[in-house]
Amino acid sequence: MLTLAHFLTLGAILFSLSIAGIFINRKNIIILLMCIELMLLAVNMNFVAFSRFLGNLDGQIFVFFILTVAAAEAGIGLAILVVLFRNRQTINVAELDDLKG
Amino acid sequence: MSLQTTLLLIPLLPLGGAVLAGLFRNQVGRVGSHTVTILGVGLSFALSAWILMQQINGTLETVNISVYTWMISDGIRFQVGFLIDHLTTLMMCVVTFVSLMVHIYTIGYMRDDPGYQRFFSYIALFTFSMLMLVMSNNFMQLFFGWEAVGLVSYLLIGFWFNKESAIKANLKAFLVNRVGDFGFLLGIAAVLLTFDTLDYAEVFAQAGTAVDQTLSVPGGMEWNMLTFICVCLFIGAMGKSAQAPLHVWLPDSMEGPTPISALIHAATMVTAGIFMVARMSPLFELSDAALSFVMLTGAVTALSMGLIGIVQNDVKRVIAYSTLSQLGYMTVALGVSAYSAAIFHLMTHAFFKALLFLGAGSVIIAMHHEQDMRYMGGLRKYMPVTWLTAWVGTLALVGFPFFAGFYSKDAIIEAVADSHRWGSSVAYFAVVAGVLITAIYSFRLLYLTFHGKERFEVIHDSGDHPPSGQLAHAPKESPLVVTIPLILLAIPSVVIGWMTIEPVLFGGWLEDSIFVLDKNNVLAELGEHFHGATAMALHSVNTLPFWLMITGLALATLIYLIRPSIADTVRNRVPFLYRLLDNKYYFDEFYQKFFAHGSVRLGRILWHKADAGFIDNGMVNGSARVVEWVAARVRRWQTGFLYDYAFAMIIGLIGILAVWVMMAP
Amino acid sequence: MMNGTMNGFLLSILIWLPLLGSVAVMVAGAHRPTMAKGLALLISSAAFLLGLPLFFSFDTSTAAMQFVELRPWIETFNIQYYLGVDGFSAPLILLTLFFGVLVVIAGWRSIQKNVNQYMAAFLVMEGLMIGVFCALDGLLFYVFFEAMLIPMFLVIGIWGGPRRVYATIKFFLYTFLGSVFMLIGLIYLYIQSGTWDILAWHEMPLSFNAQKWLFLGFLAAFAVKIPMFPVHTWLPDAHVEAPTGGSVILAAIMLKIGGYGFIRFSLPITPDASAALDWLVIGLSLIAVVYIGFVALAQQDMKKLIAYSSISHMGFVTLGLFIAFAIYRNTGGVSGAALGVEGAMVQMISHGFISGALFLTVGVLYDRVHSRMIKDYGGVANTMPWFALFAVFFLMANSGLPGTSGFVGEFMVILSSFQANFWFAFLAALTLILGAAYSLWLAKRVIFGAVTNREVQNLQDINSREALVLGTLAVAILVVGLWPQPLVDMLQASVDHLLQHIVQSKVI
Amino acid sequence: MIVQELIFYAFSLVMVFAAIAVVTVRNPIYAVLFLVLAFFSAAGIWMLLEAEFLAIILVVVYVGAVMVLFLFVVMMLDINLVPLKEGFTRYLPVAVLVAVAMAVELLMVLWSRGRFGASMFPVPAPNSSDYSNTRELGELLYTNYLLPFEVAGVILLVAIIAAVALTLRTRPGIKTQDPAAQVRTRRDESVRLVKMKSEKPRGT
Repeated sequence: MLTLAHFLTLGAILFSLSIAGIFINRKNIIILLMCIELMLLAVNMNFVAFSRFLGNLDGQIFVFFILTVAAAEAGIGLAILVVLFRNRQTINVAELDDLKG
Repeated sequence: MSLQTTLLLIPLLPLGGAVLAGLFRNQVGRVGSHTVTILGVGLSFALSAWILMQQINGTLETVNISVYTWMISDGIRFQVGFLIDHLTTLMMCVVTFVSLMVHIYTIGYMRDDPGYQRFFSYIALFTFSMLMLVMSNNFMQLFFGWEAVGLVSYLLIGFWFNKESAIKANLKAFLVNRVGDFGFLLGIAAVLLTFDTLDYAEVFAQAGTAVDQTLSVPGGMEWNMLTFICVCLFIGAMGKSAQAPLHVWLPDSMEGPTPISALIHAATMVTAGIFMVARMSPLFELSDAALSFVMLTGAVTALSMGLIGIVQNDVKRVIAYSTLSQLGYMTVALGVSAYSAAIFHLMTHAFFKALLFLGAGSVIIAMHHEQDMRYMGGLRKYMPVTWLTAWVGTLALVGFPFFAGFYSKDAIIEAVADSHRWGSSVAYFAVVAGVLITAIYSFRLLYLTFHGKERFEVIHDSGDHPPSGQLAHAPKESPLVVTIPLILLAIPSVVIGWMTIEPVLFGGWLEDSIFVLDKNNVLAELGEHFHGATAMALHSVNTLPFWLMITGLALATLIYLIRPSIADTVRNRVPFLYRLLDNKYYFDEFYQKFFAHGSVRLGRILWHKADAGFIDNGMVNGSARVVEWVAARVRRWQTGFLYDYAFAMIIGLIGILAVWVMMAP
Repeated sequence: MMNGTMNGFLLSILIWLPLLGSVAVMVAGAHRPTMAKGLALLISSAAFLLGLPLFFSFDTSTAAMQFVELRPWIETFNIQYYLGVDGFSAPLILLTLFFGVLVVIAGWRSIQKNVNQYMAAFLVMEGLMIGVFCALDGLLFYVFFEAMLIPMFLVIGIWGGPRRVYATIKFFLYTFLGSVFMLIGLIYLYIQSGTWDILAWHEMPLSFNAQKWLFLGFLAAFAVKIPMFPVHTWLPDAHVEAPTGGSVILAAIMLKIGGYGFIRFSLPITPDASAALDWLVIGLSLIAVVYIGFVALAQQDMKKLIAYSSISHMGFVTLGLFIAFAIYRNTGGVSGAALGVEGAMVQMISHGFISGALFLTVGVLYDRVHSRMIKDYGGVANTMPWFALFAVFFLMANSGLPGTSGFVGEFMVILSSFQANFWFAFLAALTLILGAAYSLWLAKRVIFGAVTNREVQNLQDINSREALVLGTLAVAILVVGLWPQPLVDMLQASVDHLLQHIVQSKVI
Repeated sequence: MIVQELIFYAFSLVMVFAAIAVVTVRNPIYAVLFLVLAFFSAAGIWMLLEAEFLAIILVVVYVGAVMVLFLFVVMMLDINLVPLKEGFTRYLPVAVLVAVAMAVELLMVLWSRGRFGASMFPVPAPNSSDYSNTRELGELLYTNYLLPFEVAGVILLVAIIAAVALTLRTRPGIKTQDPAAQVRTRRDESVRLVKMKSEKPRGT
């Protein structure tokens, strides 16, 4: 029987994997962005599961908004990436340290 | 004209003159400035004399009125008022008379000075301040006058403000006076604490009730309140009347123009302390300890300052040290409860010392502002009037029978002899030895200036500032505006003692102002042996002071007139003593090093070490540096790399989650 | 009655006229300096004249607030627009109005850069300072108190000397550090009482512990402002770098806000803590008087010297305010304490005149020679006799000469402190010597002596505008010195009320 | 029931595999494609959860738009992949450690005391056949969440403008139209009135 815990576990595993991804691909900003998408997917998974098990649609509404914001974020993030690449000819995070204190 | 208006006019007339001559100096001009001030002071003198006449006639009782309420705070009235009794009137007449003489004299003395109007403005302002001081009926106004005369003295000593020595001297004078005022103010505060009022009459009325009061000073001390008050007030007097060890400003104040040396630093302002103690006699009488302190201070001053006078070469400084010594005499008289004798000496001294100073000023004009006696001598034939009046002043100063100084000084010596106060034998020795010393320095001054060889040469050179010992023109007698005041002052210097000793000392003239306990009343004892002024003078040839004076005269004649080499021999025999006196017991050096430089150095140390060093650099910039130091380390964490921030966030997340897992039930 | 309706808005007018006027000066005076100056003079003079009823219609018989205005402001937090004056604030407001006019005249020539902004900044400052003195709502007070820093910050930072940035940051951080502690205290009081009404706080009982922390919070704010040892070091730097007008306002008015704060907050709200910690304030005051006196002696910069002398003189204010507790403890009564509190207030007013005058005096020299160092002067009296007259007079007043206002406050405080403890009076009276020493030594080195250099040789004596400013101040100093009764009358009722209030314990 | 479980596990396995591939593959294009696979499987699982609308949206919007955007960008940029993969093996242990720690903690929360077990959250009954997830969602969205919905629209608008503004560049030397300048043009800039003598008609 599929309980809520199953879905949550799936979300947790997805989340942990994306964290691992952030660590492994620390230099490649595109993969980093993808990892963030994965993370959001994990979160969405939880929202949908809760919505289903609590019989409350508000959770799905939230997923809807998250998708919206994630889309906007991806759009702007990629735009920034393009500008960045245009200016620096690289997307290597190791070369981007303008915020260094 | 009501009495109150009259009394108000007496101080306000000179003030009006001062304002006119000072603030409207260009409008009134030179002649206008001396006209308005002389008019003001002259009228003031006339009114004072009128009041004195009324008092002599017995038509005027003691007046105690309040004319203006300055402030009422906390139920205490601070006001301006007049207490006019015989003591006040005496002082008023002395002040206005000497001031008038000095005003007239100044016309001649300051003739060529560019600050002519300013000078008249200052001396008129001084007259106002001094009158407010002596006419006061309460402590606050006394302090007002006290400080105001100090201010004018400061301005006048530094009158020639281009002279470095003058502005050094006026700063010193003001600061030393402030040391005295410091005690004075504490004394006033103690009076207020004890009596809840600053009015003389009320304070004196309650004085008896305060005999057993004590002031508990945190630190475990219990002081007798009255002794404390009296000592504090007397410290003020020590500053103003230049008693050792606060005497150092007076000789230096001779940097000012000579007329003010006569007016302020001989006749009037410096005697304010004496006047004040006499005025406070109802308080001082109740404290034997304070009176002993007063007496011993006076004795030390009288003797030690006279000794310095012997070795000075500057004609004005000799007179200044003589003033110090005479002020010491007055203080001794106060200390033995012979207040009337002190006031009497104050009065005679005002006349003859003003005379001497103005005489010295006359000499200085003649010598083209040369003040060193080593380049004078033989001036007798050039300036006979000055010479004669100087002789009169000197005889009065040394206490030659029948002259004014004789009566007052002899009375003091006798009073000390009769006193039973603790330490009076020391004081007696000091005042008696002082007679010899006074005679020596006084005749030395006279001989070196007017007698003997001329130690200057006339070179008829038109150069501006010939070296010492050379004069562009031969000395000549001063103009009438100078000599007339000399003559007018010479008259009272001769006769005032003979005329007034009986009423002032023994006739109870000052009884309404001065309070003496029976057990202290040495003057009453003297009075029993008093058989008239003439008899007193005749009798004096049997006494020690007279012969000491004669000895002094003889010694001075021998050393400075007949065999000048003796002086050098003596000097070479006891060089250390000479150096000690020549350096005025090293008081100046000590104060300069210890207080003046010391406090500046202390200030510098506090500023650099405590203020700039500890607070600013340590605390203020220190806290900034700590922040900076921490930030310098913390900023390393801000690598600017995205993955480091991500890492930090994830670690944080794991941490928070871990805490949650552990804490969760 | 016409007057009555007018009085109902008087305080608001006094606050907002300069504040709004500054906008007019800013706009109308852009690139037209004469217009800016004229307009600023007009506004400040108008404010001064409008403020005169504060003196003439002031009811000296009551300690209650007068000219009260009360309107809701932020109702959610019960914050009110609550204005009113009593005997403590009215003289200070008059002082502020007086100096509002003077600084405009004083800056007439010496400011060349951005005149309209300079004048506007001073008008803003004037309005805000008046606001501080008449605010009776805790938050309103705080808003004015903090906002006041901004124009001063700008004045020093823009028109100041070479190290102005350092000075402004120091000034700002110091005062801000102090006032945040006060803000915490104010919020605590609001939470406890549910109101921001300062007068209600006066009556509110508080535990001793709460009082203690509140007292320390207020102390942090006001001790910095006044300033007391050891948080005084911002003042010399700020003064040295500030333009003349800034120094004048800083010394004449801003420091008084610290003293006023003690009277309005510390003493009545936390009387028990004030009584328990009076040794701290008295000790620091006496240190200020003596220690700062010595430090002033060693200064080589005229403005620094006057700044240190200000600190020393403000020591008398705090001493006079807190001596009441020592008297009450020693004697069980408050006889003599009113003398101290009134003395402190008189000292504040008088110090306003004198320090303002001294800074203006230095400004006169600085405008001509562009140096503040003592060694660059000497013998100024030769070339500027009228200036010398004023300068010596002000320095004499600074050293507490009777007949000038400088004497009155010091005299009262010394008399009062003697009632409490001999040593307090002893140390306080040392200022008689120290004050004279540093003031007159300054006079000796700058004013007197022979002319030392060409700069001094070429000095021009003061013109009629400067003579007007200095002369007005000289008259003010003389009037307070010779006729202090009206000022004391204004204070009397409020002081008595305060003293009765603070000797009653508020501990619950 | 067992069918559902089978479907769940199948999608889950695919999804986890795809996620691992996303973070480990060398070529970003493969990573994007694996991400698409992960999204597809997620959509499948959401179907299981009866969130049909969202499952479709995920496929249409995410896979159809966002992921394509990713693909575009990756392809558009001439990326040197060598330095980007530096330290892959070096950080692998740390990554595994952190991920495992995270996972363990999360699972501890999830599985302890049956917090999210069947007892606490009973499995809901399937919805009836005439139930429309889309309709229900729509009703909620246009009533209770109308304002946030509008805000979301604005956010998207801002994102569009921002993306355009960021990437827009004017290259020199390229002829472009300036509509503003065109609109601003006034008569006297383009028309010149010339005074000239009237031509005399040729004489006849």
